[in-house]
Amino acid sequence: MARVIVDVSLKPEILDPQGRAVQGALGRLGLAGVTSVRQGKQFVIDIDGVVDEAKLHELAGNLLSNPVIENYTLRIEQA
Amino acid sequence: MARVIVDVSLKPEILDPQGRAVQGALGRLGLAGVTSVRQGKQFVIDIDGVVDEAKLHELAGNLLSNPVIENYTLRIEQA
Amino acid sequence: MTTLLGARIGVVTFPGSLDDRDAARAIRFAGGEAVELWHADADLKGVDAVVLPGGFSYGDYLRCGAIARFAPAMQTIIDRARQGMPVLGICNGFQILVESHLLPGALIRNDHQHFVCRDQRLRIENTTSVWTRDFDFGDEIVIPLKNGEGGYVADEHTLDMLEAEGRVLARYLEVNPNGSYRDIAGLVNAQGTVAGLMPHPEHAIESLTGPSTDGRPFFTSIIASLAAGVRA
Amino acid sequence: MSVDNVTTAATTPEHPQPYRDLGLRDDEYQRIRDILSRRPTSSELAMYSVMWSEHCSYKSSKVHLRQFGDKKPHTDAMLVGIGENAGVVDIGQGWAVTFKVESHNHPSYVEPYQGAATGVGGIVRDIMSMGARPVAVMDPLRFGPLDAADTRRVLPGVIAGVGGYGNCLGLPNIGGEVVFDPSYAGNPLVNALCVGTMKHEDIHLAKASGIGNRVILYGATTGGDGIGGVSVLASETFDADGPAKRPSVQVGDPFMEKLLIECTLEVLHAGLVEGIQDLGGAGISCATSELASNGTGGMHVWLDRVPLRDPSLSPEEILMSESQERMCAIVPPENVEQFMAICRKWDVIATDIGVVTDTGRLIIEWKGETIVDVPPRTVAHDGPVYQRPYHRPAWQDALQADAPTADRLPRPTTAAELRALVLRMAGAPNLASKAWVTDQYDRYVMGNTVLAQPEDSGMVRVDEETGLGVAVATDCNGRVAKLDPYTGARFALAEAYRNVAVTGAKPLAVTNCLNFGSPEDPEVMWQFAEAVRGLADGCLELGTPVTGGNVSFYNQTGTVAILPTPVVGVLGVIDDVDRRTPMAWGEDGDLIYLLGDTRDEFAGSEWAHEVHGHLGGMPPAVDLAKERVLGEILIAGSRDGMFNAAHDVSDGGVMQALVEMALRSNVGARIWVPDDVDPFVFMYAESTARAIVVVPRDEETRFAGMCAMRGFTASRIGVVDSRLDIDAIEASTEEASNGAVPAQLLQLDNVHGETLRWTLDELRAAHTATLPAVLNA
Ligand SMILES: Nc1ncnc2c1ncn2[C@@H]1O[C@H](COP(=O)(O)OP(=O)(O)O)[C@@H](O)[C@H]1O
Ligand SMILES: [Mg+2]
Repeated sequence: MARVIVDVSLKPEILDPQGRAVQGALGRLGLAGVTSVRQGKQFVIDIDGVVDEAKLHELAGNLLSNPVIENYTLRIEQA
Repeated sequence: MARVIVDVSLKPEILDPQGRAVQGALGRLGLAGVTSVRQGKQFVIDIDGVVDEAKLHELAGNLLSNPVIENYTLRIEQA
Repeated sequence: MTTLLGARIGVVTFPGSLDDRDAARAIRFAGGEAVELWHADADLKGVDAVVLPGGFSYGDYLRCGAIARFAPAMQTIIDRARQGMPVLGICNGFQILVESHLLPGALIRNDHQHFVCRDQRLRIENTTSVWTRDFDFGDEIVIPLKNGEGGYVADEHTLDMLEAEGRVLARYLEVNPNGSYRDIAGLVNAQGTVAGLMPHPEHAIESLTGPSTDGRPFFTSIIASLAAGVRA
Repeated sequence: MSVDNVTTAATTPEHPQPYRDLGLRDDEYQRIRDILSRRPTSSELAMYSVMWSEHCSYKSSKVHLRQFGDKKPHTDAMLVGIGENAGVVDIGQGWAVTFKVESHNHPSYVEPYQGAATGVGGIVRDIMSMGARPVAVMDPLRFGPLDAADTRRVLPGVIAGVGGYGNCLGLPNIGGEVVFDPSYAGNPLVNALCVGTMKHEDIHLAKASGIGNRVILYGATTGGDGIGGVSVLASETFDADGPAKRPSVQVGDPFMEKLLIECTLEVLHAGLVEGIQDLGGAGISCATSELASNGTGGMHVWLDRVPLRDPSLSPEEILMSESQERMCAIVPPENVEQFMAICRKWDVIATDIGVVTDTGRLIIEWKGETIVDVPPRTVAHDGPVYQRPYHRPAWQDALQADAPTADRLPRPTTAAELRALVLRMAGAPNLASKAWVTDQYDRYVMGNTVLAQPEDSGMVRVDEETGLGVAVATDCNGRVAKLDPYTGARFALAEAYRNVAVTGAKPLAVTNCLNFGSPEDPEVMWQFAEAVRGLADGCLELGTPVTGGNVSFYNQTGTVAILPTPVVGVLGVIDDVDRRTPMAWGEDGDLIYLLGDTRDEFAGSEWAHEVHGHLGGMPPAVDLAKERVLGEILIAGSRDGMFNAAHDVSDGGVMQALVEMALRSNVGARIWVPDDVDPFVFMYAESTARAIVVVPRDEETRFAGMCAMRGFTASRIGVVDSRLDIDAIEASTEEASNGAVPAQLLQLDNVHGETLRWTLDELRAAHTATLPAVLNA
């Protein structure tokens, strides 16, 4: 069994309205000094058997993330 | 400057329709052996000045996540 | 149309509220006085009850209702609701109520992943709350439903408790449009005063613009309840 | 680090500039130099290049679009004509409406969700900038074949984007189109329409007048969105490596747009604003040059005051950024404080970036240096104008000769074949229920939606006191337009006009979105010229002026252009929305009439397309005088209470119209095929100027008289009947105790001597299964 974690984040130059809304709320609720908030997604994928790493990268870059506006990082934790 | 990363995930007993949809898609697109996919959120927060860790935990546990259905983990990376 | 003077019902506008005008219209249709409340004002202008309308408060960017819960108006509403002031949360308003922990459980993304807008059949299963006393138990109604994150979830224990205490206000019939556990479309607190409803009764008060006029009793109920002395 | 300023430009005439990379031709670049009597600065070059682009300057279409003005019908309804952000139409009682449709085709192909979402956002701001409150949106869409892999990528994203933005904004979606055709496979069409309402006194125009008035930019901060070619400029000005190539994907923030709507309406109603303009394509370049050019004539802007999301942006990039959710207002100095307070209330960032002057020049400063000094008209209005060559395609004759006659395209001949065909057509992608799409759109928000999908037009109540309302429909059959673009444009106009009239509203005005291939292809240019001529002639005949529109060129895959697709939107007014005619028939015994004449016309029809994949022949005749009379009958009948229901007959002919009405009402009907017409032709021909109306028995005489007086054919073809089948009746009495509803039937008599029956359940199954089967897979 392997656990694969894919973090997907918006490219830095792309507008992140969600992050902005969170930043506003954090400030209003008393957290000082916040200069930026970016909100991303995290996929935790459990796989039985051999892990096809090439396939994983292909899907992370096309299905789990949208290459036009997002970047991803992928790490495999053998369990 | 500190960078705070908050990962928010659904509690295991809560249904994750998005994760399930992704699991289906991964299978159809040829990734074998996927036994589970859970989709969570990741917040990347940049903070200038002193980091109020207690406040951070309070907000991570109440604003960034909903304790009824979600768990969070928080880590601080000094930059 | 009944005209019961003196029922002042507030409708809160958050940044991103959309159905506030409709909620106010529905209150007026039922004979009440709709009072505009602004999210940034902690003062509730002396209203007797509050409707939290549908929409996308703060863009619903974090979780629906998560940011609105912390608005100054909500701080007062949460306190007053605990003391018995009637509150109805419709759609986004329901989400705000669960985020405020005035109602148990949570609302998550629809199981089919899409926003859905449909004329939804419901069964009314609680007619003792201040918001539903003008219904008969088991009434079947059709009112609009429109949400992207309307899947009601709670742990088994909570669900059993809601059922046992008769706190399920309405249940989906024919189609479960969003994957809600036990087809729950709405619920109410133990006192019968704070209610949350995913579908939109305020869009079903005129046959001209809605699929029915089945939404009216929600608003006549609260006015009757207030007249009967349910005030915080 | 220094920027390219006016002084440098004057002293370095030989400095090479990458104008070609920015899409400017040699002669265009030379013209800029002539206008300025020097080379442009890089910022000026950025402004001219984007404002002189096809998209902003209409350089290929201008000479044709003039016809909309030249052939304008006389009408008192037009308060603001073509040329403004959107035209404004008087609908009486002191109310005015504005409406416009725009394309976002190419961005939606690259990033379907954001492309479609920002398409909606853009048209909504256009409407806002007239001073109107947006009250409804519509979305005419076209995709490749339903089952094509790319359609399955693009379509769900587009729908989610249209819905995600419109729903969050709180605008009901009241209609649109979903059309499938192979020609759109590599180039889907995403058009978006918005309707806004206002009192006459609230009309605002985009002009910067009043010397000393402030120029205030408000809304979202500026980032690198939508910047394509300009990064070339930036990299030239900066160090050799230059900044990273900027993304050209624009991301929408509907929440910000909602705040912008409320904030804008509040400042307008408080009377704080002299002129107002949205920032769409070409961003600040467009807003400043257009405002200045329409107003007193001069403006001074401090560009470094613009709040940035990305601090590394160069001035050229800021000028061209297409970041969404921004507006620009001209505010008298004494009002600025109040203006700012309202913006703060709505959490909208507002920045004073400039002042109106009388210099006749648009001057832009960047950190103390003058980087732009131009006559604003030359940027905004005096762009190049082309007389693109055009000619009738060589293949046009052969296409028109390839008629779908019975001997060349086999037709169903037996009753059994016709029975099966009805089920097939009910589920054909272009005719099937679009509920998979429209169920993702909020049609109820605002509480004024009187008609929405699947009705013929969307209708919203404008005034709650009086019941005044407007109806809007959009249509286009691109196949017909390919067979003959002149007729095709009139065909689209006729259909949209009819769809409005069917609901009881009186058509008043027209908008359009002209989607075509490359204007550099003379055959495409001919299609365009013909379509414009047809639409202008048609609008003159129908008395409905064109109030605005949009041209989208370069819709093609490789060198193959899409079907010429002139989408036409018609807006009508109804004095009391209570009188609207819906499409669901109701009462047992009501009479079903077909208005108009049916001819053997199948060229461009849905049947030829669905069953034979055939396109050829001369399109169905369009007789606008007849459409006008039909419209009068539909409107008068609605006003006088003669109709319980009505539905226009278009794609899929009479049979499909009947199926849609029966499914909408859930009640059966008995129809008979008139003796003098072939059953197949009766069922599926697509002759124009026809509609089905449902008349209560006690109105029959009055109705027949009205049609006779106007010399219009009205044939009684059926009756509403919920108790058709004896077996069904018996079954239902048994089941009555269980509350079971008797099966409803649609029955068609006199089909080659036989009677055909369908249960509404089987029709519904066929009609609703198609989209989910593919899109939920
Ligand atoms: N993309 C869309 N968005 C909203 N409504 C749509 C869309 N596509 C189709 N509809 C609605 O579905 C109904 C049927 O569409 P269509 O068959 O194209 O109508 P018509 O033939 O009368 O033009 C209409 O009410 C239309 O407005
Ligand atoms: Mg129609």
